Amino acid sequence: MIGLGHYLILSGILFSIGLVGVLRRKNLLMLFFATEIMLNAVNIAFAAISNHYHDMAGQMFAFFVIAVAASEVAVGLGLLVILYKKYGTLDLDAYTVMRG
Amino acid sequence: MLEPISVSLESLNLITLSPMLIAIVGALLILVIDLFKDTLDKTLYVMLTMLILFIDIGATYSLNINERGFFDLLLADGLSVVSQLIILLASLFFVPLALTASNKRFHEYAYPEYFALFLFMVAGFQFMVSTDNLILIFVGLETASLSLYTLIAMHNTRGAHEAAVKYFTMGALAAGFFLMGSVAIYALTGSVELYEIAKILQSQGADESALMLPMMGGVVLMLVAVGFKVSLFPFHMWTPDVYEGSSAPMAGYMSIVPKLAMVVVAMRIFGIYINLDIEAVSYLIIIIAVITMTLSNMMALVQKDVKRMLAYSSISHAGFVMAALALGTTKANSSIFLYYAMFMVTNLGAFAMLWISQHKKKHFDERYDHPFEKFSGMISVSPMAAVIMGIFMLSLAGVPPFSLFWGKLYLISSVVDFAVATAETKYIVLAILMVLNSAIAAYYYLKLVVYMFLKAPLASDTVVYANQSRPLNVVIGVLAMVTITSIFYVQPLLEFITYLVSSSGY
Amino acid sequence: MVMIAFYFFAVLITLLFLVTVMSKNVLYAMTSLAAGMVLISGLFFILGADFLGAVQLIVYVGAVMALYSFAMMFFDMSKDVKEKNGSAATVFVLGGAIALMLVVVFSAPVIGQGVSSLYPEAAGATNPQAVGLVLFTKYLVPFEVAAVMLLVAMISGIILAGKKMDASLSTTEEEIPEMTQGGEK
Amino acid sequence: MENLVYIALFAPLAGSLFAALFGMSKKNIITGIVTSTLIFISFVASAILFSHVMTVGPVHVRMMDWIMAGDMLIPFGFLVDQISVTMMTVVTLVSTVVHIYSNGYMDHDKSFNRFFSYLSAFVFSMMVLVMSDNFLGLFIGWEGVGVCSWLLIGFWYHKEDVSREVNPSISPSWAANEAFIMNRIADLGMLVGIFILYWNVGSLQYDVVFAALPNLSDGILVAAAVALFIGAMGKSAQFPLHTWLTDAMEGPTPVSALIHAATMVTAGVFLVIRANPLYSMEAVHWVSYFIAALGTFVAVFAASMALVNRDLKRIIAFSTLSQLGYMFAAAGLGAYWIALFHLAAHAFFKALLFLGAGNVMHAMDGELDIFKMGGLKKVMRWTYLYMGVASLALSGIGIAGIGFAGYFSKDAIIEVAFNEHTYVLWTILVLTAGLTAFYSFRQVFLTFHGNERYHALGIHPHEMYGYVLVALSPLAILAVVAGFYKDWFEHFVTKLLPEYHMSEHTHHIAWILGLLVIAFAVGGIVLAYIKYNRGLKRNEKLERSFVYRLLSNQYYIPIFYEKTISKPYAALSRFSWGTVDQKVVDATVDGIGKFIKTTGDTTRKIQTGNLSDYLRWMAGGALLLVAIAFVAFKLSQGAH
Repeated sequence: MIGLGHYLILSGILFSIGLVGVLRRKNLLMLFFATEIMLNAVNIAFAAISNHYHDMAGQMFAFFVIAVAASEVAVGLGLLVILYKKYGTLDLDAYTVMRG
Repeated sequence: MLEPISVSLESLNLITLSPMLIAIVGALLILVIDLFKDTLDKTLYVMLTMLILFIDIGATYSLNINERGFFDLLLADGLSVVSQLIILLASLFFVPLALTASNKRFHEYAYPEYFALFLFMVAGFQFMVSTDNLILIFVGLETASLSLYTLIAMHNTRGAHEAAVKYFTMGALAAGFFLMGSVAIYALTGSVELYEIAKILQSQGADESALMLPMMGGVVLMLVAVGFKVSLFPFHMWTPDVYEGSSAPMAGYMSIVPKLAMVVVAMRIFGIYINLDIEAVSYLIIIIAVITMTLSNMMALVQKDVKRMLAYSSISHAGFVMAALALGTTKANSSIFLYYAMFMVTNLGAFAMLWISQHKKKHFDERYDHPFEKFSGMISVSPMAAVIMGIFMLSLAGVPPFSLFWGKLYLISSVVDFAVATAETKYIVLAILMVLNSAIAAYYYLKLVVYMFLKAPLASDTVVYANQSRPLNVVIGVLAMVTITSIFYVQPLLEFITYLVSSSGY
Repeated sequence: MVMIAFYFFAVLITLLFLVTVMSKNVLYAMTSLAAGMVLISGLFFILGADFLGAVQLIVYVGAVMALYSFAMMFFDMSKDVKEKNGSAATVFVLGGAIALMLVVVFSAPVIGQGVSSLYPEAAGATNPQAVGLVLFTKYLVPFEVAAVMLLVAMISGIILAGKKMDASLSTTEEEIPEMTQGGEK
Repeated sequence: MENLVYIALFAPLAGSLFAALFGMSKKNIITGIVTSTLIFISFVASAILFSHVMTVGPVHVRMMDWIMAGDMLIPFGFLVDQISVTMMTVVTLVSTVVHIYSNGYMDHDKSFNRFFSYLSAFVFSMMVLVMSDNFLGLFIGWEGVGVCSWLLIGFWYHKEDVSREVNPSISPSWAANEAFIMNRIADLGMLVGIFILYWNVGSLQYDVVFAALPNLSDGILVAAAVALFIGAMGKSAQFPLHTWLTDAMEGPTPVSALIHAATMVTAGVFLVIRANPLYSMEAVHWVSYFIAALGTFVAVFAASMALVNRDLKRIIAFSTLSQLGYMFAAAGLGAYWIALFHLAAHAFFKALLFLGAGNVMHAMDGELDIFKMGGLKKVMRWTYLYMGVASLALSGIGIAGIGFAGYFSKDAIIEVAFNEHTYVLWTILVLTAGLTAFYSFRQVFLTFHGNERYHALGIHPHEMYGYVLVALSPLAILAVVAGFYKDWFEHFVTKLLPEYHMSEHTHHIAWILGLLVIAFAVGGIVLAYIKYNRGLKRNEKLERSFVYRLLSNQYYIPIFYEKTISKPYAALSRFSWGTVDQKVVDATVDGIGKFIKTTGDTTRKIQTGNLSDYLRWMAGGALLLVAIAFVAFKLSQGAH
C-alpha cells in the first residue's frame, strides 16, 4: 500500500525540482514555469494528506492554490509584457540597475 | 441523495465580515463609476477612497471583540482589530499623497483602477489578519500581494518595473515556502485552523522529540515566508530595491502595512509554539532578528541615497519587532503594535517628505533620486521642511519625546522585563544588543540631519519643493504633529492596545 | 495496482518536470510542464480527489498553459533561450539540500492516527458533492476572496499589458493629452 | 506658584527657540534683547520662588506621567526646594548678566543669533538639571548642558587646528570634542549609577530613592555612590578628567563665564549635594573621604598650574578648578551647606572675573597673554575695579566677620577640614589659599599695573560699552556683600541639608585659624605686589627650571593623554583602516563608525541587484534557518 509518506516525499522532491528551476533560470518566463512546479508539488501533498485524514481541508487548500496560481500567471505575464516592451529582453540579468 | 443543509443567518455573524466587505464594495463602486463616466477628476477618487477607508475604520472600531463568524472562519479578536486600525489609518494617510501639485500627477494616478486595486489590497490585508485559518490567510495574502505588485509597477518607471518583477518573483518563491510550511503543519496535525492546531499540539505533548522534526520543519518553512514579507535577513534582499524603485509614498506604505499584517500572522502561528514553551522557536526567531537588525544597520550606514537608507532602516526596525515577537508576553505583543503605530506616523512622514522632493526629470545622478547631497543646506532653503524632516529623523532615531522613542522604550523594556522574569542573561544580552543597534541607527539618521543643517546649500533650490501642494502639506503637517505630540496620547493608546491584545489571549 | 500507478506517475512527473527545469527550449519546457500537470491530475484521481483532478486539468492545462503559449508567441521565443547560469553547483547544492530537508521532515512520523477529521467527507456523498458542501459553507469567504483575487489579477493584467503604460507620466513633465482623462479601456 | 515654576523653567526655552528661528540669518539685535528679557523673567520667577520657599516651603509639581503601564512608572516632575531654588536663582542671575554682556561682546560676530539660541538652550538644560525631582530628569538636563557646552565651545568651529606649542588647546572644535568625549566617559559612570539605583529601588524619584537607601546592601550603596561620583568628576572636571576645562576656554568668553565657571561645572558638586543622603551613609564614608581628598588635591594641583600660566582666561579656569576642589572637599567632609554656599558665592565673583577678562580681551583685540599687557588701569577703570574686587573675593580677604564673599565661604571650608581632624587636608587647603591669592594678584598686577607692554603690539585698548559695565554691577555688589548672608543662608538651607556644627574646640580657636588663612592670603598678595607691580621682569633661569616647565605644561598631562591615548589610538586606526576608501568616510562619521561602515560595505556587496542571486540567498536562507534551528534546538536542550 502506498502510504502518506510516499506522497509527501514525492511532493518534496518535486518542490525541490521547482526550486532548482527557480534558482537556475535566468529567463523569467522559464522561471515562472518553475514556480508552477512548486505549487503543483504542494498540491499533491495537500491532496494526499486530505486523503489520509479523510478531511476536506487539504483539498480546499489545493483548490485555492490552483486559483492563486492562475492569478499569479495573469499578473506575472502582465509584468513580463511591460518589461519586454521596455527592455526588449526577459533575461533577468538585464534588470540590475538597483543594487548595493 | 444528500440532505439539503440550512444555515441560519445569525450563525454567520455577518458583522465580522463588514470591514472587508466595505473595502471590497468600495473598490467595486470605484470600478463601476469609472465604467459609467471616465472623465472624472482623480481628486474624486481620492476623496471616495478616503471616505471608504473612513467608514471602514468605523466598522472595524465597532466590532465586538473575540467574536467568530462564517463558520468560525473569521475571527475578530483584539489583534485583528488593532492591526486593522493601524492598517486603515496608514492607508488613510497614504491615499491623499496622490494629490501632488496639479499638472504634476504621476502615472499611477491616471488610473481610477489604482484606487480600486488599493482598496482590494487593503481588504486582502484585513482578511489576512482577521482569521486563523491558513487557507484564508494565504488567499488574503495573495490578493493583497498581487494588487501590491501591480500598484508598484503602475508607477511606470524603469525602476518600478524592475522593482515589481523582483518583488513578484521572490514573492512567488515565498508563497511556495508558505505552502510547504502549511503542508508540514497540516501533515502533523490534520488541521489548517490555528486554534485547532494549538489544541492538538497541546494534547499530543509538544516535548515528544519525534514530533520535533516535522514541527521545526514547518516553523522554518513558515519563517522563510514571514521573513520575506517582514524583510528579515537574508530574505530582505528585495526591500531596498523595491523601495527605491517604487514611488516614495508606496515605499513608506510598504514599510508598515504588509509587514504589520504578516507580523500578526506570525504572532498567531509562532505564538502557538512559544506558548507551548518550545524554546527552540524563540531562539530561532531571536537569532534571525538580531542578525537582521545588525546587518541592515551596517548596510544603511553606507548608503548614499536617503530612500535606500530608509529602506535598510525599516529592515532593522523589522528585526526589532521580531525580537519582541519571540517573547510571546502580552507586554511584548502590545509593544509591537505600539511600535508600529508610532513607526507609521514617523516613517510615512519621512517618505512623504521624500515624495515632495521627487522630481520627474531632474535626477541628482544617473542612479539616485534622493541622495544625501540633495538635502544639504536645506535649513536655509526651506527651514520648515528641514525642521520637519529633522524631527522625523530624530523620531526614527528614538530621541525623546518624539513618537518612536516610546515605541522603542516600551519594546526594549518588555525585553528587559522578560529577562528579569526569566532571570536569563541571554535576554539581557538581547536588550543590550537592541540598545546598541538603536545607537548605531542614530548615526545614519543624524547623518541626514547633519546634511540638512550644517552643510552648504546647493546652487539650485527648486528641487526641494517639486511636488508640494496643499493636501501634501496638510498630510505632512498632521503626521509631524502626531509625531511631536506623542507624549500626550501614548499612554491611553498603550492602554487601548494592551486591552485589545490581552483580551484575545496574546 | 495503486502502487504501480503511483510509481508510474511519480517517475514520469519527476522526469517531465526535470525536462521543464533543464531544457533550453521554451516549447519543450512548456510541453513537458503541461504533460506533468496532466499526470498530476492522475495522482489526484488516485487519491480520490476527483473534483481537484478536474479543476487541475481545466485550470492548468486549459487556462494557464494557454496563457503561457500566448506569452511565448508574444515574446517570440521559439528559438532556444540563452542563459548564463553561472554556478550550477550552488544551485544544485541548494536544491538538493532543501530536498533532503523536506524528505527528512516528511519521512518522520506524523501525529496522524489520533486526530479525528474536522470536516470529514459527508457520508455517501461523491467527492464533488463533498467539495461543494464544504466550499459553500466553511470556505465560502475564501471562495469569495478568491473571486476578488481573480478580479484583481484580471485588472492587473489588463493595466500592465495595456497601451497606456507605453509612455510614462512619471518621467515626463507634460501631461500626455489622451491620458489625462480616462483614456482607452 | 506652579505657574511660576513653569515660567522659570520654560522662559529660557522660549528664548532659545525664538533665537533659533533666526539662527541662520543676519545679526538681529532683537534676538539678544528678547532672550535676555526672557532670562530675566526667569530670574524674577526664581527670586519669587526663593522667597516662597523661604516663607512657605518647597514646591513640588508633577508635570505628567511619562509612561505608566505595567510596572514601569516614570513620573516627571519638578521640585523647587532649598537646594534647587538656590541653584535656580544663582543660575538665572548669572545668566541674565551674561546675556546682557553678550549683547555687547558678540556685537561683531556674524553668528550672533545662533549664539543666543545656544546660550538660552543651555540655561534651559541647566534649569531642567537642577529642578528635576528625579535622576532621569537630572540626567536629561545633564546631557543637555553637555551638548550645549559642546556647541558653545566649538562655536568658532571654523578655526583651523594648530599645533600644541602655539595653542595648547589646538582649536575650538578640538576642544569641544575633547570636552564632549571626556564628559561622555564620565556620563557612562553616572548612567550606571542611575541604573544601579533604579534596578534596586525601582524608582528614580529622589524622595523614593533616598527613603529606600537604608534597605540597600553596602555593596550597592558604594557602587552607586562611586558611579554617580564618576559622573560628577566629568562635569566638574576633577582629576584626571580635568584637561577639558582649560581647553574649553576656546569658547567665547561669556560662555566661559556662564558655563565653565558659574553653572555647569558646578553640576557635579550639585549632584553630590543633592544626593547627600547617599553620601552621608555610613557604608560609603570612605567614598566621601575620597571625594574630599580628591577635591583637596585638585585645589592645590590646579592652583600650582595657575602660578605660571600666561593666558588670562586659563588662569581663571585653573582657579575655577581649584575652587571646585574646595567645594568637593566640603561636600566630601559632610558640610554640604557650606559647599552650596561656596558654590553660590563663587558663581558671582568668578563670573565677574571672567566677564572682566572678556572686557580686557575685547580691548586687547583678542590677545590673552598677560605678559603682553600691563598698565591697563588707566584706560579701563571700571574693569580694573571689578576684577580687583573679584580677585579680593577669590582670595578670601576679610577679617573679624567683615570681608568679601570668598572670605566667608572658603574660610568655612578650611575650618571644616580642621574640625574633621583631617589635618593634612587642612594644611594643603591653607597653603592653597596663599597660592590662590598669589596667582590672582599676579594676574591683576600684570594686567593692570606696570609698564604698558601692549604698545609694542600696536593695540589701542578701550573700555567696554557702558551698559555692559552697568550690567556687571550686580555681580560686583554680590561679590562684596554675599558673605554677610552666611548665617541667614545657613538657616535657610539647613532645613533640608544636614546641619554642620564645629566642635567646641574648633570654635574656640576659629579666630586663630582665620587669621592664619588671612595671613597666607595677604602674604600671597604682597608677594605678587613685590614681584609684579612695577612691571614684568622675566627670570630666564626660573623659566628654564624643571618645576616651572612642569607647571606651565600642566604636569605634561595633556601631552601624556595625547601620547598614550589619542596618538596610539589614531595610529592603530590608521594602521587598520589605511586601505579603506576615504571617500565613503564622511567628515561627521568617523571613529567607531569606520568599523561599522566597513562591515556595511562588505555586507552591501551581497546586494548585487541580480534577482537570481536574491532567490538563491532566499533558498540559502532557508538552509541557514535550518542550521540555526538546529543550534537553537541544542541550546534549548542545553537549558534544561
